[in-house]
Amino acid sequence: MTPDLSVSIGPISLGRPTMLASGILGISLEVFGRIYRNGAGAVVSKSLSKEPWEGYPNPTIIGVKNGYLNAVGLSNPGAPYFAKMMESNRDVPIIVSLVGSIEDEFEFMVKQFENCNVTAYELNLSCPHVEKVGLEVGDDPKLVTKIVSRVKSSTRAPVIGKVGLGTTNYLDTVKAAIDGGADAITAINTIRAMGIDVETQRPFLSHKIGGLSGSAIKPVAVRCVYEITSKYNIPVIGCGGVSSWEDALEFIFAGASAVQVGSAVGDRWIEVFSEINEGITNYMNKKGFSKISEMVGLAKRF
Amino acid sequence: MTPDLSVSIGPISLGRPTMLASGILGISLEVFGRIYRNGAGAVVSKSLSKEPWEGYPNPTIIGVKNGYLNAVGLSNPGAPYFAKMMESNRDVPIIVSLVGSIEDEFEFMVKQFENCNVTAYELNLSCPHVEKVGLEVGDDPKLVTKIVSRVKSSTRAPVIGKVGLGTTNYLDTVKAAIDGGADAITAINTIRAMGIDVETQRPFLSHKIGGLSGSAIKPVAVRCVYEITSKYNIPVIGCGGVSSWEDALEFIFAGASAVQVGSAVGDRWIEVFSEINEGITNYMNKKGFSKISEMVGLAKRF
Amino acid sequence: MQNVSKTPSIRTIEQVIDETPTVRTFVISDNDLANVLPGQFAMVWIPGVNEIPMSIMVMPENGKAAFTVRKRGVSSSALYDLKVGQQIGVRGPYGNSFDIKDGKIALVGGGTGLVPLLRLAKFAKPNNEVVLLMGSKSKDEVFFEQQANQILKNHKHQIISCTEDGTYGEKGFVTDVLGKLLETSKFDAIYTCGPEIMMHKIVQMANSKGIFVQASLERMMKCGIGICGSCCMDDVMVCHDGTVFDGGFLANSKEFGHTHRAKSGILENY
Amino acid sequence: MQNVSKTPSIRTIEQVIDETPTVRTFVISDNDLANVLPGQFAMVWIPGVNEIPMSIMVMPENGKAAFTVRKRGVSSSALYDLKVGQQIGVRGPYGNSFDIKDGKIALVGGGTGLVPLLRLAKFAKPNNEVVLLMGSKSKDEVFFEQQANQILKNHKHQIISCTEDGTYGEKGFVTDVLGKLLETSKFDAIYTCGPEIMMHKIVQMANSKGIFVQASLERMMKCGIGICGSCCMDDVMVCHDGTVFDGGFLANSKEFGHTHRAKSGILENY
Ligand SMILES: Cc1cc2nc3c(=O)[nH]c(=O)nc-3n(C[C@H](O)[C@H](O)[C@H](O)COP(=O)(O)OP(=O)(O)OC[C@H]3O[C@@H](n4cnc5c(N)ncnc54)[C@H](O)[C@@H]3O)c2cc1C
Ligand SMILES: Cc1cc2nc3c(=O)[nH]c(=O)nc-3n(C[C@H](O)[C@H](O)[C@H](O)COP(=O)(O)OP(=O)(O)OC[C@H]3O[C@@H](n4cnc5c(N)ncnc54)[C@H](O)[C@@H]3O)c2cc1C
Ligand SMILES: Cc1cc2nc3c(=O)[nH]c(=O)nc-3n(C[C@H](O)[C@H](O)[C@H](O)COP(=O)(O)O)c2cc1C
Ligand SMILES: Cc1cc2nc3c(=O)[nH]c(=O)nc-3n(C[C@H](O)[C@H](O)[C@H](O)COP(=O)(O)O)c2cc1C
Ligand code: FES
Ligand code: FES
Repeated sequence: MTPDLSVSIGPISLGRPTMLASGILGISLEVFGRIYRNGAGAVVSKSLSKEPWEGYPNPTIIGVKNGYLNAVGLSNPGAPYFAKMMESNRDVPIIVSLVGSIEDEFEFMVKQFENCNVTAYELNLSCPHVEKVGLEVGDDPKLVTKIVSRVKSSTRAPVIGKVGLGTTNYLDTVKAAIDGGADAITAINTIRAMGIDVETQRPFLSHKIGGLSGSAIKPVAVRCVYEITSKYNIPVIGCGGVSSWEDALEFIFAGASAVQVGSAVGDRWIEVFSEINEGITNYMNKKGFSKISEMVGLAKRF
Repeated sequence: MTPDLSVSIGPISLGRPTMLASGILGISLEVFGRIYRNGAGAVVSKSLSKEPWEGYPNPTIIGVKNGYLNAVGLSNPGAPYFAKMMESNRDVPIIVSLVGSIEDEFEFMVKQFENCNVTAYELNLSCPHVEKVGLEVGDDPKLVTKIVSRVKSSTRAPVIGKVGLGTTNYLDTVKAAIDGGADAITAINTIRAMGIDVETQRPFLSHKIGGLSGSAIKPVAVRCVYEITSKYNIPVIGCGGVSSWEDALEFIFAGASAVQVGSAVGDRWIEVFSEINEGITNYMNKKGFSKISEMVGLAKRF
Repeated sequence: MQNVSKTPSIRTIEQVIDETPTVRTFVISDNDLANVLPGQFAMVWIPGVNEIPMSIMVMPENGKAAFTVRKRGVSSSALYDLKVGQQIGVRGPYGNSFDIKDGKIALVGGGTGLVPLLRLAKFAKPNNEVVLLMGSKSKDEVFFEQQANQILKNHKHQIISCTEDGTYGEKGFVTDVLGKLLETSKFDAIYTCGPEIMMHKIVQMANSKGIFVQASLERMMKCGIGICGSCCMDDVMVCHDGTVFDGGFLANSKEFGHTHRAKSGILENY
Repeated sequence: MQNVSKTPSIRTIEQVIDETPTVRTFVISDNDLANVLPGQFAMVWIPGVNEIPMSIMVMPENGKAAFTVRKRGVSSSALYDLKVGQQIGVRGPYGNSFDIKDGKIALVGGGTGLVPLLRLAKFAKPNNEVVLLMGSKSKDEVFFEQQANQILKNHKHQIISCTEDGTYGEKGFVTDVLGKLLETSKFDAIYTCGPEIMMHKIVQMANSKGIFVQASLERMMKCGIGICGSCCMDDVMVCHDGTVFDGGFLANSKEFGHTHRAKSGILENY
């Protein structure tokens, strides 16, 4: 019997345990379709704001030894534009990522998607390189609760809070999101970081400080998934440095119900999704697991 | 003219800008001498506690893709034992690292070193894998101020606070250390992290959660040095992923007055110190710098 | 295997060549970029200004690479204004490359679009007969003629300059001149790089005659390596799946020749 | 170049061999560990228990490696009690190796200290005449005699078992037997691994006669790769600078034969 790769993340049901992470290639329906057909269980859009944003000048993304640094500045076409585009979506499970600074903005954005089939909303509470939104929101647990509960009351779609390492205890942010009614948590976003070119003595990124992603942050992300799921009873989507089926399983054993893949797309291209699915299938066959859920949190036995 | 590699970190003067980081090989005077003669400007001892500690069972240190995970559990022979050994030290600049949970413990430990030549004390406010000391201390700014000021009033030696990413804003910990009278800051310690073996589904480390070090954390550490020196007027020692002269300079351009080298000793061995010194010397020759201090914080021009 | 760098490396500008009153070539030393395939590009960092995608110009000397820039907006002007001894950052090479067919081939370019075409000429097979069509507005905008002759000196070749005002070479658009050529000669393949409207016409012409055709496209690029999505067109990333696409794919594209994305990702008309 | 792994890889125990009532050999498949140099070791993870340093036993089959364990404290007993099919983690190989001289060489070992010596025998040069001295308490603690004969079958060799109680082979300590041998024969080099007091004596004997000597040492190990300092002895890390040291170095050591460090790092007397 071939193992069943479908997963439930609270109220969210997906056919496969891997998703495209927010901000990665996430701009057109055609691309979403291609990634879905290549094995992703869902795709998360770029984080959308109320108005379109141009983002920062280049360099916005550069490679470092073990990953990438980026300060894209949340460039995005705006929620209204994106929602319009999404109306013609037929079959791709799309998780809409939203970013903003007060609950009214989020409500406004959610309303744009009334005619769309939204698999879930992911609220970006953790972008490390844009002021007033992102981490500054995540670092304010009261605001997080307000935003999540406003979004919850504006839509029937499930709501995911995406957290990262900010200046408060991220576990308090998780708690605040749970208090607001969040259905799941994505952990983690990029970690605030910087690189300086030695020859010119100049920060690489135009924004100077950006976010570190890729395999460098994997052990930190695995720890966060383990901590959240040990402390709270909420499904978690693992994100940060997943680039192989072993990485995906490491997150699942730590307690993740599913994983997101970001930077690895830049190293392994879109095939990374089917490669991960295949590796997980082989592992399940070898070990005699029939469903992903049987593996979630297995590291906690020890 | 050969460039001058000596540095001043507030009241601390060292002949060279590289130090051995705490917890790395730091156990015997003979080893300290060897590392000093191989080019380190100073060596930092393992973090010492009031009583000897055995630490955690193995595995306590394992390699990951871009660095190491460790949860040694601060095994150390205790401050009294170490102080006795240190009395015979003649020429090696030794920075004594201390760890504890209340100010009385620190005072007790400092008193042990009355007959020793202590270059400085480094207070470990940031060990991510031992409860009640380390990060739990660093996360309590009031306690940090108390500890630092007690140590300051117990000795004439300079006092360094070592910070890391905990559950509060590490910049508040820095502020608290400054308020207590700290002469310098070391940033950063390892970052709380974990690795799980996929075959057995078991956390690698016996303590499960440990600290991530090595090149993986370098961009995060560089960011912290940049942020601290941008916000506060205190000398900073950069630590985290330094393994080449380029890495050392990256920290210096970010604002570090000197750097510490830890994990790279495991990859490049003790020669890493002379390699870094040589690379910095060549760079200074090429670019026409005569002193390290001319390069500190140059990335801030941009 | 190619060395592909994802972190900018600093290079010093060793030579600046004025090609036309608005086009300059900047020469650097870079062993990896010197030998890229035709169609590949680099991300060029002008410190303090921007980082923009640039095709890599072929140089006669070993180990040398160059960028040929037309002064347009802020970033290209900043690059254009750099002097010998100043520094830029480069990372790459990125993207796919032209698929060089046997026989008689046409290279049709306008302006800096000639850069990848000259590298294609350099990679031409011994059996290729090469016709290079170079379009520009007027005489003083013509450049690379001499380099093209030099590169193609061992091939049967023809270089046709077309100026819109007729001050040099043939008068008219390259597309018109190509149209006439196609009536009289048989081509095995056509390769094009330049303004998208031009490329769109050329692809249509080739497709309608059943001639193999490839075009190298430009889109807004941030990462250059298939992460950020800013260069997306239909379901492809121009930086990673391209920049070179076949006529068949382009004929089905909803966006090619019509729309491209602004920095925010919003589709804009050409 | 050797593949050196710093992360544990899981291996399944394929075979368990009882060597004596307190010593067992555990066979695994591992291409990298199968071919390590004599003196090198691995860190062996007994999941849920501990991770301890272990010399790597040579196996006749290609691609097989083994650990030969004496049941002592908690961790060695946990390893000793494992069954075929159970899993351990391994990382390595770490450390330096013996420097094999030409001519007549003596290998002097006690207990599991024989493990690196048998690998040394396997690496013996064609011109080596090998005398292997194997020490144990009594007859039922003797093991590896057959393996040693097999490994040395193409060399001029002699295997001498010594038991403290005289129930097998020569009666007495290996050191005494070696002493007698040194009076009658000339050796070009002596290699030893076993209890430190034994090695200390052997090094003294060799040094006093001017014979090249090397010993493979044990110390408390955590990282195994020269990071944590727990294995330090004088100014060296036994895991990284050793485990094999020359007689000259050891003669000057303040710690060799006298003290070793506990888990906390405190020096303890042997
Ligand atoms: C693969 C590729 C190869 C190229 N090769 C060359 C070349 O060899 N020579 C040359 O002169 N130009 C080349 N270009 C175009 C170049 O990258 C710039 O787009 C152009 O120089 C305009 O820059 P600007 O300073 O005038 O732009 P701005 O004034 O900043 O903006 C004007 C317009 O330029 C375009 N642009 C700006 N930044 C980017 C960017 N990061 N990526 C793509 N488009 C951008 C946008 O359409 C923008 O609206 C290439 C582009 C691509 C995608
Ligand atoms: C390089 C090297 C190679 C070795 N090869 C072998 C071998 O082939 N066969 C074999 O049986 N034994 C070998 N040992 C010894 C082995 O690692 C253990 O020390 C021994 O098995 C005792 O384990 P235990 O469970 O009895 O220890 P415990 O009961 O836990 O402690 C008893 C004592 O064992 C020693 N010990 C415990 N843990 C370690 C550790 N991590 N590193 C070093 N010493 C430790 C300490 O002295 C400790 O006080 C080797 C040791 C080293 C350093
Ligand atoms: C170029 C880039 C853009 C990103 N944009 C967003 C974004 O818009 N919203 C968001 O929540 N996360 C964003 N992220 C973070 C990723 O979704 C992900 O959390 C992070 O990269 C860690 O995963 P990875 O290591 O697999 O890349 C971005 C990451 C990168 C590299
Ligand atoms: C095995 C190990 C033990 C450590 N022990 C200590 C310690 O006792 N006290 C301390 O302040 N930091 C300790 N650290 C942290 C290092 O001093 C350093 O801050 C960290 O490893 C980052 O630097 P690196 O990337 O150069 O290793 C330890 C690190 C490692 C890897
Ligand atoms: S430029 Fe980022 S995906 Fe193409
Ligand atoms: S065991 Fe860690 S340094 Fe040797």
